[in-house]
Amino acid sequence: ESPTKLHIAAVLSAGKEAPWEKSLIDSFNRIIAAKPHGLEISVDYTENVYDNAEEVFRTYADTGDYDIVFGDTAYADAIDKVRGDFPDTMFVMTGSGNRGLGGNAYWIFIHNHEPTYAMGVLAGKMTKSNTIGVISTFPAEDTNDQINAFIAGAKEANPATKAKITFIQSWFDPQKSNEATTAQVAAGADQIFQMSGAFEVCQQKKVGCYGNYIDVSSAAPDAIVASVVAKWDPHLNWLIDQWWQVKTSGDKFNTPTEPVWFGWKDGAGEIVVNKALQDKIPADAKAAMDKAAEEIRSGAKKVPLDLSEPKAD
Amino acid sequence: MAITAVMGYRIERRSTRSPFAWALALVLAGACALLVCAGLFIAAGADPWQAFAALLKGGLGSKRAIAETMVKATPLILTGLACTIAFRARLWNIGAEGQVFAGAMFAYWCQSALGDAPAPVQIAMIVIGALIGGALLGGLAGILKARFQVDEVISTVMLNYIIVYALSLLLQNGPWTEAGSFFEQTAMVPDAAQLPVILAKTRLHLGFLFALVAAAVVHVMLLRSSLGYEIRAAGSNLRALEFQGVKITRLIIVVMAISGAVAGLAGAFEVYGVQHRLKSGTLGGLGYTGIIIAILGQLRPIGVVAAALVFGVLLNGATLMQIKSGVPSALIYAVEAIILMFFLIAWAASEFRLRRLHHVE
Amino acid sequence: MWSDLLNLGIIVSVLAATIRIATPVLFSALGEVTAERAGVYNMGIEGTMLMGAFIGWLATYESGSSLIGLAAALLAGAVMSLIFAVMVISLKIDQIVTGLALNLLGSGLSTYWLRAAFSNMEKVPGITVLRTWPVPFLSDIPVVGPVLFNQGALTYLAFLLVPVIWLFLFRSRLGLEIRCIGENPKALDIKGHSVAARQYAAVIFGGAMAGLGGACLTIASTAHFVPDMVNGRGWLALVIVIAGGWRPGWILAAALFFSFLDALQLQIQGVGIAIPYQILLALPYIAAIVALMIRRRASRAPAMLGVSYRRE
Amino acid sequence: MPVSPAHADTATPRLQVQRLTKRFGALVANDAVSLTVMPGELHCLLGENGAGKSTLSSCLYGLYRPDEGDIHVDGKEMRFASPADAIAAGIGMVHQHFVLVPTFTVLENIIVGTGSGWRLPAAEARPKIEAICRRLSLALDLDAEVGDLSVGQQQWVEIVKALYLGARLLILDEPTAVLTPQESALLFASLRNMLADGLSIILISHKMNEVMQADRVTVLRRGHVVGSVRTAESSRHELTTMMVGRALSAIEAGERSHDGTTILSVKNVSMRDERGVSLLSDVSLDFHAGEILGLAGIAGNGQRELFEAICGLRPIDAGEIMLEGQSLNHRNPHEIYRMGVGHVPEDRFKDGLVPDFSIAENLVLGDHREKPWRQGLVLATGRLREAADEAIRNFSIACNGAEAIVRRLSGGNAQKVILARELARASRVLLCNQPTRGLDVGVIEYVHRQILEKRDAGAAILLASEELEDLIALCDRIAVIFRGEILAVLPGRQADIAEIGRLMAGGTDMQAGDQDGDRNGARNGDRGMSN
Ligand SMILES: Nc1ncnc2c1ncn2[C@@H]1O[C@H](COP(=O)(O)OP(=O)(O)OP(=O)(O)O)[C@@H](O)[C@H]1O
Ligand SMILES: Nc1ncnc2c1ncn2[C@@H]1O[C@H](COP(=O)(O)OP(=O)(O)OP(=O)(O)O)[C@@H](O)[C@H]1O
Ligand SMILES: [Mg+2]
Ligand SMILES: [Mg+2]
Repeated sequence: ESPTKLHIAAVLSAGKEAPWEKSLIDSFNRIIAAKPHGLEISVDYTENVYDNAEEVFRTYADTGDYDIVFGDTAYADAIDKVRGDFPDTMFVMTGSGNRGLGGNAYWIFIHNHEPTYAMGVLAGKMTKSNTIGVISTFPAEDTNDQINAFIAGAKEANPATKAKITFIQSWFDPQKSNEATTAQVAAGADQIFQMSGAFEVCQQKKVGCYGNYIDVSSAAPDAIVASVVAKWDPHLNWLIDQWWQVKTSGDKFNTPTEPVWFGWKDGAGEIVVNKALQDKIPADAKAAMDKAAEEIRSGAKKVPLDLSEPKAD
Repeated sequence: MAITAVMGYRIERRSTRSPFAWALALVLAGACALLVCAGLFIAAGADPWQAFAALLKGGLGSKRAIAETMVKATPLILTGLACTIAFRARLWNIGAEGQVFAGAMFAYWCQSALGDAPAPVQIAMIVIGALIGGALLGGLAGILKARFQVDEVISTVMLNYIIVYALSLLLQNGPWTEAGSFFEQTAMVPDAAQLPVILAKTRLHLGFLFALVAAAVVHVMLLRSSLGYEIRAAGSNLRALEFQGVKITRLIIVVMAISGAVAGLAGAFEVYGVQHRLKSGTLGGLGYTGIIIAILGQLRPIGVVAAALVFGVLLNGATLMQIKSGVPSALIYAVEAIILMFFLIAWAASEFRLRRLHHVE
Repeated sequence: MWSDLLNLGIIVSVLAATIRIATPVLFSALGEVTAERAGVYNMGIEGTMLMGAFIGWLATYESGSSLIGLAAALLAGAVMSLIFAVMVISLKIDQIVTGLALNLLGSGLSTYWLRAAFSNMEKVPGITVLRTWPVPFLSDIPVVGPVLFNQGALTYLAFLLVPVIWLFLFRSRLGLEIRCIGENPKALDIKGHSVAARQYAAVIFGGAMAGLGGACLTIASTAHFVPDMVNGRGWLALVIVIAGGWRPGWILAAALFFSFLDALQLQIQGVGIAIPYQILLALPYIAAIVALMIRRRASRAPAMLGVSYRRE
Repeated sequence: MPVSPAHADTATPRLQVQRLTKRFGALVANDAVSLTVMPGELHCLLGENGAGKSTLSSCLYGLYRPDEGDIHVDGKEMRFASPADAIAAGIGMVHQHFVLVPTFTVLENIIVGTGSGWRLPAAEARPKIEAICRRLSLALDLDAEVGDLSVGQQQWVEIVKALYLGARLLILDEPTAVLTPQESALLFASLRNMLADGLSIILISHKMNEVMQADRVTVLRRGHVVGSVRTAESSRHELTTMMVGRALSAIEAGERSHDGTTILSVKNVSMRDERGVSLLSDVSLDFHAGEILGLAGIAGNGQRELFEAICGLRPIDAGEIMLEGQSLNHRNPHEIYRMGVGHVPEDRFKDGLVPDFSIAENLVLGDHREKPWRQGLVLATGRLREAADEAIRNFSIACNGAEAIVRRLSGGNAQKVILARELARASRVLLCNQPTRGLDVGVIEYVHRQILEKRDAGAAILLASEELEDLIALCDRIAVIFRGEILAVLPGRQADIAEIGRLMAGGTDMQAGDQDGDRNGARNGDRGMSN
């Protein structure tokens, strides 16, 4: 008989308020509402899991109540040590810092470089100083891909564009992030991709800013041009399909060792333009972005996945 | 302090601390800490009984839970000992935090240079590397204090930040970065270099035994050896020691280096016993918690082991508590602070007593 | 690339950022120097700032008023340091240990509270950040205007506090008594004045200032509170007090120096100069150690700093 | 000559204490003490160490609250909750140890804690203080930093401080312990002026010549009042017997066993501090076997530096120190002690002892790495304890066993622990810097006997003391040190106190207001900080 219920334990690396986690939670909520395979899905979250990941995974698996233990960051080491003891549980890890384990350890990747590229096109068109900026926390594959794509998009739209990049080297320092923004503005940047999540300077200086993971328009309504939103829906659907397939066929979990990721055309991502500023965006800029978006989604344009550490001009 | 008399009683400082008063104060402090924590649980909308039960079950509920508690206690025993050694000499080494990193880094450097050596050689190298790494960073703070009169509290805190950036430099697109990765971590260490598990089906590794041995060694060193004699003397009256021709600058550097070396072990054991690779971020907090452990352990190695095990239960139980009752595990850090504060208050309060006045106005 | 740094606009930006970055540490350092002049070494500044940042943010959010937020931050800092004061002044518990416990308490409590209070919310709410207050006319002066007179109200307050604290410590009756306690508390005690009362006042004032310093990081800077966002600024305030030789004017200079390094490293990255930024980020900490090596600590420290006073 | 107040016995007493009792735990520091002080009276409190004199003063000054008993000031019953109440009642106190802020000016030290409002009360205070100084014929520079003043000057600051607060009863706790005989004499002259103004003074002193200048002496023993007598109707001998509870025999130094061999020689030694100020200049001294060489000088004139130079604790800039033909230059203190040198340092708790260690542990301080105290890698605790038990017996140290923590010992017993350790080392040379400071006559007698025994055993001894009478009684020769220079070496037994005193002041007569009478006084500032 087919399962009717699906219990998921979601292990979050940060607090629920972090944009990354928020995008995941939003996706889970949509999936719960959509009831794939008619499943009654429930998700229990636990926050701030980092160095005690192994015990968290084991504790969840040990209760026997959860079908999927879902981790949203680099949990390969932890999962590797736990998965053998729980062959009937699906484990999930996400993004960079992992390695393919196969079996019941599923690896998904959120690559948002495609919409970011299109957003870069918008920024390239919008910049008057021919200088764009990116402010991020730490360099890593899943931020590098976006930074590189943003810069590439901007350069495609405006080959004269120069890029500034600042890593603030902290997950939690809004003041520093704001000061980095100020510094880039002083250095001439007028379109800034704000990946470390502080928008006060954007708002005060009315600098065009771009958000990541979630729609940040409300944080600086006068300054945010657009945000790329991470959509985990295709990944979650794929995982649930896999789980369903295993549970209904009686097979063993057997995932490839390569990470699985979905592109824009599959719905893994979105650009949200700030409604408050919509009218101020020049039509040609909007058109260039829409055109790039269309080409990417249709497959006519391939955005290379560049994971190398981005370099400033 | 003004002595106040209330209803014919007066609070007075006693000349010696009575064990009874100390025990009583400790029990009261424990009760107060529990009450405050229960208040915090309730504030978070959780049932305190359920939360406490989950905490205990997670920390002590099964063989695996107990082993895991010991795993958690291992680095804390070592950082607690590190702080004990320094604090006994009244050197406020706040740098166990950074020395943990230095030990792990130096051990990694030494071990990765070895290649395919047999396991005992690898493990010996890890221990030696960790000791040297921690000693170098601790000794540096010692030199800054002894030769340049830089307050060790401040210098060690600054070095804690600096060493973390140094690790980041090595890990981020640096020589130690795992090939093909941009994540701040090294590759997995080889199996031969991993500390063997000493209890099947758990993560309890050899490092725990090493930590217990370290506690015994530090105990003997402090109480019986000439160096321990000098450390204790320095903690009581540095000048008298200086008057006897003991080289104080050398003593400060040696004590800081030894303290750092022991903290360094904690870092290497975490990397080679638990994490199995060196990454930035997962070693944080061990050193700062070590300070609390040292104080709770009354600067005695046996006390340190006991305090570390108690904290092991807390840290380990917090996982289940968070899962079961939804109490954010961040609470544990507040709980640690609250326990420490009530403990300190109990210690201070047991020096006082209520005395009936002979002469009541 | 390096020459980009010499562009006037960039220089102004670095200098203005220096002043902004200095604001929170300056508040904390001025508070701390008052406590240290009274012989109390409050090492719990980091945790106190964190509670100030959090409570200030929470109160601003709940009340919608930054002023109430600031008052709450002052109060939070005062309460934290009251706990500290009871432990070290009345119970005579070691100041360093108590300070460390306070840091841990601030960090744990603010994170826990944040999580507990907003765990069921869709999104952690933001607050409206205080705007800058350009001083009329003065802010129009080239270079000097944008650097000095186009700042937030809290920044003006912090800088104003420098001469005020100096006047208090060196030109007022109570200031003399506070300094006397730091040097030899018995000299005041035998004149029949309560040493403890003055130490309490100094420590609580110091804590309130640290709370305000923390609040600068939220109320005047960012819409959200994030765990552990003080990120070492409390420790830096302690270094600044030492590097400044326990004198307000020099403390201002030291605060500006460290903030300048920070602003500079952000700007170096901002103009796109490629040096490993870990080195740049470590620079203020390295500079702190070097500064302390040059200014030998023992020289001007209050003689009884960190020693609990007992009459016997 | 005692000054008799004209109106004694008739007026209301300035101070009347009745059956005052103060306990510290089980210890009764003051047991039903009664005391009466008249206006204009100089009243001396005499007693052994620990007899309860300082405790009584602290009760009178509101620092301690008596457990029982009454205090009347000018006929009114008083309850002092804090020194503020005592000050308001007109009681002033100069503490046994300086309570000054060395980094403050004289003026700041005097005005701190006075006045009201926000402003510093400096302007109003200055003329008042100047008036007090004039009355005492005192030239105090109000704007000088107290840390730069000589110890004597600092003592005056303390007195002016008390008078500025309006004291009518002044309690002086061992005020002359740090003064030269000339300074003491000046102080007493001023005290007489104050007495004539109607001020009452309670003087605590161990020095019998000062005690004899009082109108009345109250003797305390173990917290009890043994008696209260008029000095005019008593004698030194009677008073010491009352104080100690038995008659003391005068020390007979006896014939020295000096055979003339030089054991230690200090040749042309000079030393400067970090700022280049000379601390010792061209000091040359020979120390002979079986001889006690006295060192007289005002505190802070280089005595400490000389001791530390010999022990290798401070590097010398020029000259040479030889011990039986071996140069001590560039040797560390530990090596020097191992060569048979014992050193009783000036500040016993700061320099000589580890307060949290047991007696046993303190007895091996410095030798803890040597045989026989070390067994392999660890300390030989058994042997340590045996040695300690023996020392406790030999030196009659009052304590509860070898494991007793030194912090809890009284000053005298703590000194015995140091003596036990250093005498054992001092096979050749014994250096004693102020070994009897602050000790009572009973213990002093004991310490002196030990030193003499060591002399008779053939050691060379350097003894620095502020008690010139003791130096004269004990020493074979007396060297006088002034500003780091040896001004003269006089034969011991025949030395003239006045002559030594004159030399101690640099060969000229000291004025009370002489600012630079002691340039080295700055380094004595640390005494002012003791709590
Ligand atoms: N704070 C205290 N706590 C406990 N006991 C004390 C305290 N102060 C003094 N005592 C005890 O009270 C007794 C009296 O001490 P006090 O200092 O009054 O003696 P003293 O006569 O002034 O001696 P000295 O000549 O050394 O100054 C001593 O035996 C000492 O043991
Ligand atoms: N704070 C204190 N707490 C407990 N006991 C104390 C304290 N201070 C002093 N004492 C006790 O006071 C006694 C004597 O102290 P103090 O230093 O006044 O000695 P003293 O009067 O100089 O004695 P001595 O005659 O040996 O020189 C010691 O036995 C010590 O136990
Ligand atoms: Mg005494
Ligand atoms: Mg006394």
